[in-house]
Amino acid sequence: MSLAAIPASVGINTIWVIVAGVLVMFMQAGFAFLEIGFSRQKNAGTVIAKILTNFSIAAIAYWAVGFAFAFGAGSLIGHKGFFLHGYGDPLKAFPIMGFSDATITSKFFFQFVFAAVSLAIVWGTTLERTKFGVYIIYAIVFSAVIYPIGSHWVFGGGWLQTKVGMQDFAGSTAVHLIGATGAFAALLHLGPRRGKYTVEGQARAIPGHSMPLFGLGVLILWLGWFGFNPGSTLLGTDGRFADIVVVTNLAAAAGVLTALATMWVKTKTYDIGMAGNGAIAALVAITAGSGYVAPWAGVVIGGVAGVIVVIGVLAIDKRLDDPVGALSAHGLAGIWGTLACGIFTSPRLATLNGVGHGGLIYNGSFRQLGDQALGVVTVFAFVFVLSWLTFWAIKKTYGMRVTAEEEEDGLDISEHGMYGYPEQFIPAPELVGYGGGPSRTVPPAPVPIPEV
Amino acid sequence: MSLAAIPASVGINTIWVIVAGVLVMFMQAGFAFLEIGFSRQKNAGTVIAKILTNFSIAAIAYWAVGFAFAFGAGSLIGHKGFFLHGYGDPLKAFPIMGFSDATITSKFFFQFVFAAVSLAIVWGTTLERTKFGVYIIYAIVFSAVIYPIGSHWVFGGGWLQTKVGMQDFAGSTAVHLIGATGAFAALLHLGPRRGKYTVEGQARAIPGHSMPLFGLGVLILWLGWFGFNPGSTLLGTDGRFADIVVVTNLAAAAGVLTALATMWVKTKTYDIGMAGNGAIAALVAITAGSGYVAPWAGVVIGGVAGVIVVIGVLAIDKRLDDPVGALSAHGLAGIWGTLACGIFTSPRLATLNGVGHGGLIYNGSFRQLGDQALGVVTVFAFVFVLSWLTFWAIKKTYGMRVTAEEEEDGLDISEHGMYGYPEQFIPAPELVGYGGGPSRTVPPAPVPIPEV
Amino acid sequence: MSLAAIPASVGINTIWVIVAGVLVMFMQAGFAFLEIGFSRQKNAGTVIAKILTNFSIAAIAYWAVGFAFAFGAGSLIGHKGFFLHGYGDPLKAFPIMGFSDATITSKFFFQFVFAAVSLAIVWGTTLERTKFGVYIIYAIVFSAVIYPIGSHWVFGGGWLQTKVGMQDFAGSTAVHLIGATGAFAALLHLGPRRGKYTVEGQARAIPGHSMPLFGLGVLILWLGWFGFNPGSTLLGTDGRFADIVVVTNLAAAAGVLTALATMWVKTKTYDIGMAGNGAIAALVAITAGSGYVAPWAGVVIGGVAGVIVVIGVLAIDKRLDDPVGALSAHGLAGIWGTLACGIFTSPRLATLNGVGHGGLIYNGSFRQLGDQALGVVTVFAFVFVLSWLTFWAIKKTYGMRVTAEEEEDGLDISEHGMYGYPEQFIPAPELVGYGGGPSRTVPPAPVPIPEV
Amino acid sequence: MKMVMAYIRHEAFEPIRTELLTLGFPSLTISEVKGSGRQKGITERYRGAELTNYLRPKIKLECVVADTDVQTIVDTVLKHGRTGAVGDGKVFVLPVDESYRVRTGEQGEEVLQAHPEGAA
Amino acid sequence: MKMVMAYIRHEAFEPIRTELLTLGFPSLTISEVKGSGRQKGITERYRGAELTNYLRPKIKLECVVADTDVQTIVDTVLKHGRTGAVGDGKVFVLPVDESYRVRTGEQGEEVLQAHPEGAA
Amino acid sequence: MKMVMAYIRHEAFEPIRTELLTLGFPSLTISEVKGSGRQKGITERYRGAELTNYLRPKIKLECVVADTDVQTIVDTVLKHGRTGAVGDGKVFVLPVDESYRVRTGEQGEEVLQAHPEGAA
Ligand SMILES: Nc1ncnc2c1ncn2[C@@H]1O[C@H](COP(=O)(O)OP(=O)(O)O)[C@@H](O)[C@H]1O
Ligand SMILES: Nc1ncnc2c1ncn2[C@@H]1O[C@H](COP(=O)(O)OP(=O)(O)O)[C@@H](O)[C@H]1O
Ligand SMILES: Nc1ncnc2c1ncn2[C@@H]1O[C@H](COP(=O)(O)OP(=O)(O)O)[C@@H](O)[C@H]1O
Repeated sequence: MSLAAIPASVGINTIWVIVAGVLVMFMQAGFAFLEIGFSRQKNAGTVIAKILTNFSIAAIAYWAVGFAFAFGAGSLIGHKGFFLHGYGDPLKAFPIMGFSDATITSKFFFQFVFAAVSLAIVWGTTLERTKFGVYIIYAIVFSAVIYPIGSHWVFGGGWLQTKVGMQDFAGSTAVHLIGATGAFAALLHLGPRRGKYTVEGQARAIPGHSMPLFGLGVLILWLGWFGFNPGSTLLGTDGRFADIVVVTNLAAAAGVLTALATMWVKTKTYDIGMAGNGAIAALVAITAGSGYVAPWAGVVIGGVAGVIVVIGVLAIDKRLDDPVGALSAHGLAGIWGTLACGIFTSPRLATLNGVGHGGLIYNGSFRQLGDQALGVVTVFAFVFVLSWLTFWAIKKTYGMRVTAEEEEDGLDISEHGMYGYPEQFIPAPELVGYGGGPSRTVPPAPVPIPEV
Repeated sequence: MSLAAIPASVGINTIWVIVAGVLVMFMQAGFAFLEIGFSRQKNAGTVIAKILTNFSIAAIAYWAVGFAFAFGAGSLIGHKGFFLHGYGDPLKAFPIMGFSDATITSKFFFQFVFAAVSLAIVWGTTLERTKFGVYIIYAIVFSAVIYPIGSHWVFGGGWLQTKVGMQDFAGSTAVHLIGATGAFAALLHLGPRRGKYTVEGQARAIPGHSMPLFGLGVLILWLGWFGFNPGSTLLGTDGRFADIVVVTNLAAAAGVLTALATMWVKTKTYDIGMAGNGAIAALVAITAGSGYVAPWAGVVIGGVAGVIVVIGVLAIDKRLDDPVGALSAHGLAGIWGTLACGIFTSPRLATLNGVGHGGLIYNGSFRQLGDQALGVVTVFAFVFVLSWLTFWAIKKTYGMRVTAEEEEDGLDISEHGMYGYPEQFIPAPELVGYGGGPSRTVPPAPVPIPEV
Repeated sequence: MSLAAIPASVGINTIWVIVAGVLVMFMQAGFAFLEIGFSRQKNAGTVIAKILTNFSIAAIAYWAVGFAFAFGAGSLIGHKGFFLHGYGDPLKAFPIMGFSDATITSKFFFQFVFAAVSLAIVWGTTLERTKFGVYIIYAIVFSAVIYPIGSHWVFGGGWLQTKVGMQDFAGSTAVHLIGATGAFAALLHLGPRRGKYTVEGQARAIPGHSMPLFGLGVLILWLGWFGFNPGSTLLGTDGRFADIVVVTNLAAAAGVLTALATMWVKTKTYDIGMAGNGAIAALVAITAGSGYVAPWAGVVIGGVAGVIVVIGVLAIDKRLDDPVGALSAHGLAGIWGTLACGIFTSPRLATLNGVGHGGLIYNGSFRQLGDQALGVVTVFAFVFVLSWLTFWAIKKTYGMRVTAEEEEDGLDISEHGMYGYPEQFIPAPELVGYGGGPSRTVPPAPVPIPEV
Repeated sequence: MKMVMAYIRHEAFEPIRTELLTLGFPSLTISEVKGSGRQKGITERYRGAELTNYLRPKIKLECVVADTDVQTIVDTVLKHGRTGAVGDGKVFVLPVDESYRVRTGEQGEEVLQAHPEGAA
Repeated sequence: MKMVMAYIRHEAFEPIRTELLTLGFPSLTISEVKGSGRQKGITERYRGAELTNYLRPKIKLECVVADTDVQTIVDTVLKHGRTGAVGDGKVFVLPVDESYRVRTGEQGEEVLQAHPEGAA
Repeated sequence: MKMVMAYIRHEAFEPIRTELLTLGFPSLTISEVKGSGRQKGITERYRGAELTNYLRPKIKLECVVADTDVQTIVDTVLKHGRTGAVGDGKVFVLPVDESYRVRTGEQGEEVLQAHPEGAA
């Protein structure tokens, strides 16, 4: 085919969408290290196996059916593009993304990494006690059915977006709340880690083993968000995505500072974990509004999210064992961020995006706020019911959690056959591979060299 | 707005500037892990809190006033675009960047991450003994006033750039020397870590706890520099940024090899930390010249920087406790790199950039070298005085360093209430959350499931 | 020069090539952490020094001569563009890349990072016992001669590509097999680590010290592959690279799942390391076909690679000590991936790329398969002989491995003078820098402030 | 004076420490040890090869008391250390000739255990 | 009853443990210690400054047995612990007054070492 | 023969080791332990929940010497171990029946401490 025939916009838009998608893909490492940092040494390795497995399952399932359900034409559910195949004209087959001439494969990749992010969020509540198979089974259901349908309604061209006019630019609800809702359902069936609550029901601290690795996770997530929100424009040509980069970053910054301050007021210490949670919560909150609000509003939305996540984590911890604070950082903040559009959306951007109307402070009307609330409630209910039932079925058949003894030994050794940090657990003299006498300490002779 | 109306260059340039800016943003993780690797276990977590807090403060302060001071029109100080608001035509409001049609938000983001890098450099000398509040207070002053004014002079359209013709393509002086100067001022007020010097004044080794994490930091910084220098073109359309990528990489490579060799000559070992410092120093040094010199000159500049950093670290360590070698890697190397333009700048590139003249070896004139020296001296003096006074005020009021006991326990526990690596400090039996009898080791019952 | 004169395609293509190249550059961190995770604590730091040194040597050597040998015009060996200098019209000087108008510096950088990847692969078999100098010496020979010539034949415009019509889109053979062959030659001269095999010749487990850091490496490599394969188009304008992103990701996902399943069948555990090896092997395998095969074929190729790597690692481990499984993940998988083109290449894409023909399943002909096999055999033979002789010479003169005692103490302390994790080795009381009496525990006085 | 030296499970320590404290024995020292006994080992798998550990982690508790207090300490340990499963550990009593308090240089039995307020 | 307390090299432990097991002494405890003696220290270099460690890692082995078995244990340790190079370590024998098995509360010599099947 | 067993602060060790070395006692062993005594514990905060540690890190020093040398060792420890603050630790003296040097198999008092040159 002659390159000349292709307008420059195809290259420009496809590059931007792929770059953004690659940044979002890397968020898998962010979630992995956030969870690893918040896990104990004996449960650090399993997170790697989980992330790799879940990301892979999502890749296959979303390619096979998920994408078609999520972005194929249709109001309740899409039904074009299974296996990314035989969809005819992509601009018609996936109408909601028709405004961008980025190649369909780039759009598919971008939407797939979103699905993978949502799935990764689910497991934040389940650390250190879950049977590995649970991840496998639910991952299939989630990335093939639950997420595609839920996200289709919100930003795949479904009824909430096109009929109700719910605003969710990059997925505070469609990605983060959906993930957090699955996390909530899982937790209800799973129960807390051994030792999290005293026999009297008092919450105890089970500190994660590495704040540095937690921090690595947070910084990678922050990085990834520069693909997550700005990439959702699916357009590079107009340079508008840069505005979204700025709004996103301001919100995150505000979230860190308010979370730090709130925690300081409560405990007189500069809580490392909460600073990170503040960033994540703010990023989650601004995800919906990033394409709808002004920079100053981003600061407000992020700042409020930083307070919400601290109060949420402290309150939830009293009854529910959510090791990374996913319910607060992705759930509560996701809800706040979605509702915030109803308050702060600028009429100009609502028109530009062609979804919904300006927010409360601009036109004094609660209409958009109501639409946002409707969206939150329906999506939560839909995902919660399906997830609750899925986990219920898993619990009844395969089981949800490892035995008390396996939990005590740690998932790395009991589920994966080896510690994540072997030298922290295996007695040194048992690792040494040679006896004491000098005679036995000479290195084995090199293998004889075969003829070539 | 009709996309057709927008020239392709807007998308191309904005994408490049944002991609470069995102790479530079990730350098925060690079600085974090370089510092973490060079800290002891008991002070590893605090670095995460510091990076998140400082990056956030810089984000708000630079948005509010910093950017306007740094890039708004004006010779001594800029004064347009506070809160990135009401600046009218961006090409006129921020004239020095007017040659690029990348969106103003992309330019803002790119310049903000530079400010954040400069701030991160400041703290290299202050590890393991500084009160957390010091970071907060100085971060505000630095990112709102000190850095914006200093960088305005050098590459924001200020007098050094436009009147003197000082050459500093991406900030050997404007970013790195400014940061290192703040680091120097802080160190003078702070003093060394306990145990760094014997009572006889002999320097002792206080090894950082993780060379792998240090290496992660170095590799991330190297990665980020591919945004830092090439991004400073603010143009993607002409593809010239690729030349800068090559010069930058060659310089870094030379720096690693000369640093390694120099250290080998001195100690007969392949020093891991110095290999990394060599890379950083070379990258710092080539930052000024990356847009002005030929590839071979990049090799020379980087190679010399690798020698400078080793000699600098060994010499400084005898009297000043600079845990990561920031004074050498960012200070001395920054000065060298800036002066090097006066020697190696190719007349062709000087003309292309429209700043200053060719270097000594091309035209035998010391003029450019003199201009470079003038720039180094004024910027150092300006930043040193302001920083020294700021820290002096902090010391007199809030105090600079934690108590001897807090320092001994480590900043993680004393400032943040929890260890960065809890399992390395908390006695194992005190972490276990359940008593000995079998009766008490059954996992707590799952929380009753609420009706939905 | 007037920007208007430059077609948009130059900016678009150069941006894409540089972005891809930067992603590939970051794979150095991926290899570093994959190796670090699979090393014991006492040998973790040396990997950082090695990666920095080797990457730097490759940068200088490939710039000086490597690139000219690899991509300069010529059938057996290229000979234009030494020091990236005096090559005249780049499109003619490096004809095989003439179809893209990305700047030559961007193409050079992209090809250099490929060379660096191939070199990094070499050392997978040599962990924990190799003298540091071996890395330095071989790195020069490899990046200046061995890799450039080998890769020239396969995708630099050499005879295998232009005369035979061997298909290797991004280097399953040209990069991965070449690296793995060097690794094989090194291993034959090196022999296993002490304690790897019992005196009876039984293989023992020498667990790496950190699965989290191993996982970080895998995730970074996966990320980098989105530059590695799609970047090999050297074109951004047509958006085709996005198709390659999708094929690559599907293959990797399949590899993780089949490796996990195969290992589960064998050991009834979810092996963390093998899940990662499965991803790498699949990515290696799809590297050749990524530009030639359909998505479904990518799933097959990756899935088979996941099985191959597990069986390969388990079999090889019985006789050869390959700590990270490089021989299987890069060697066997590289061979499989190259041959797979002979089976799955779609005629349409063969024509589009202008190399070779469709695969067995499309046209029932073994011809392409034969050409692929020919390529694999010649490249392996060429690289093996040169590498074997190089290592033989090194062994005879400088020596290949450290002494038994140095190996026992670990390479960090014996080769680099300091542990990678000092606090895991140095007795705590010997790290403390101050005596017991209160009189001696006051912090040293701050250094007197010099006049400025 | 005797040193009661006990090898116990991790979970057993907290209850023991608490009761000893209330009984007026705040002073004791523990360390992490690895022990082998009747308890079965654990086998790891790594890339196909196997590795068996016959040693399991235990806590070693050392508490020096006056002869008259030995039985109290032993009984407390036995009481809380017992799960009934193999691996509960052992308690040994060793003779001690002399004791000193570093802070004061005091010598003899009175330095062994701090007074109640000392439990602060 | 005696406690055989030995400071040995890491590599020496496995052979010792194995032989003790076959001799019917499965029960023992080890811990990681650092020792100084005749063995030379090691010097580290870090960014120009030096740091010398005079302490080298050793394994401390503790095994309580009946008086009649002491010599067997000592001989086994000496046999496998010896490389002939400085740093091989030392073996000490300390008196033990009493022993208890936590699991059962049993007391006296019979609790010291598990029966052969106990070696499982 | 006696074993001097001391629980001391980290900072106290180096001065003690150095003086013992000059006094001709190069041979000793230390290990990291956690102790509780009069010294107050430390409280951590993590995501709202609290965790208190009553155990503080200490160094355990073991040095076996001839009866005649016991006082020298004890005095050296007391001298350098004292800060006067709670938490300085304790020193205990335990009887030792027998000693062996693994390297040579020698037995008895002469194996206890290396000769001066041994200090190398
Ligand atoms: N004779 C002994 N000498 C030293 N340590 C012992 C001895 N007997 C038992 N131990 C320690 O007690 C722990 C538990 O002993 P074990 O025999 O497994 O339990 P049980 O006493 O219930 O059979 C062992 O792991 C070891 O650390
Ligand atoms: N008198 C002693 N008290 C305590 N530990 C000792 C004593 N003598 C030796 N050790 C321990 O034995 C180890 C080896 O002793 P060393 O003197 O180095 O070997 P050798 O006995 O071969 O000269 C030392 O590192 C130390 O841990
Ligand atoms: N009776 C004892 N048995 C075992 N260890 C003890 C005993 N008394 C003190 N220790 C050890 O000595 C350390 C310091 O004792 P502590 O009572 O805190 O100091 P002080 O003796 O100044 O009151 C404790 O942490 C503990 O490790």
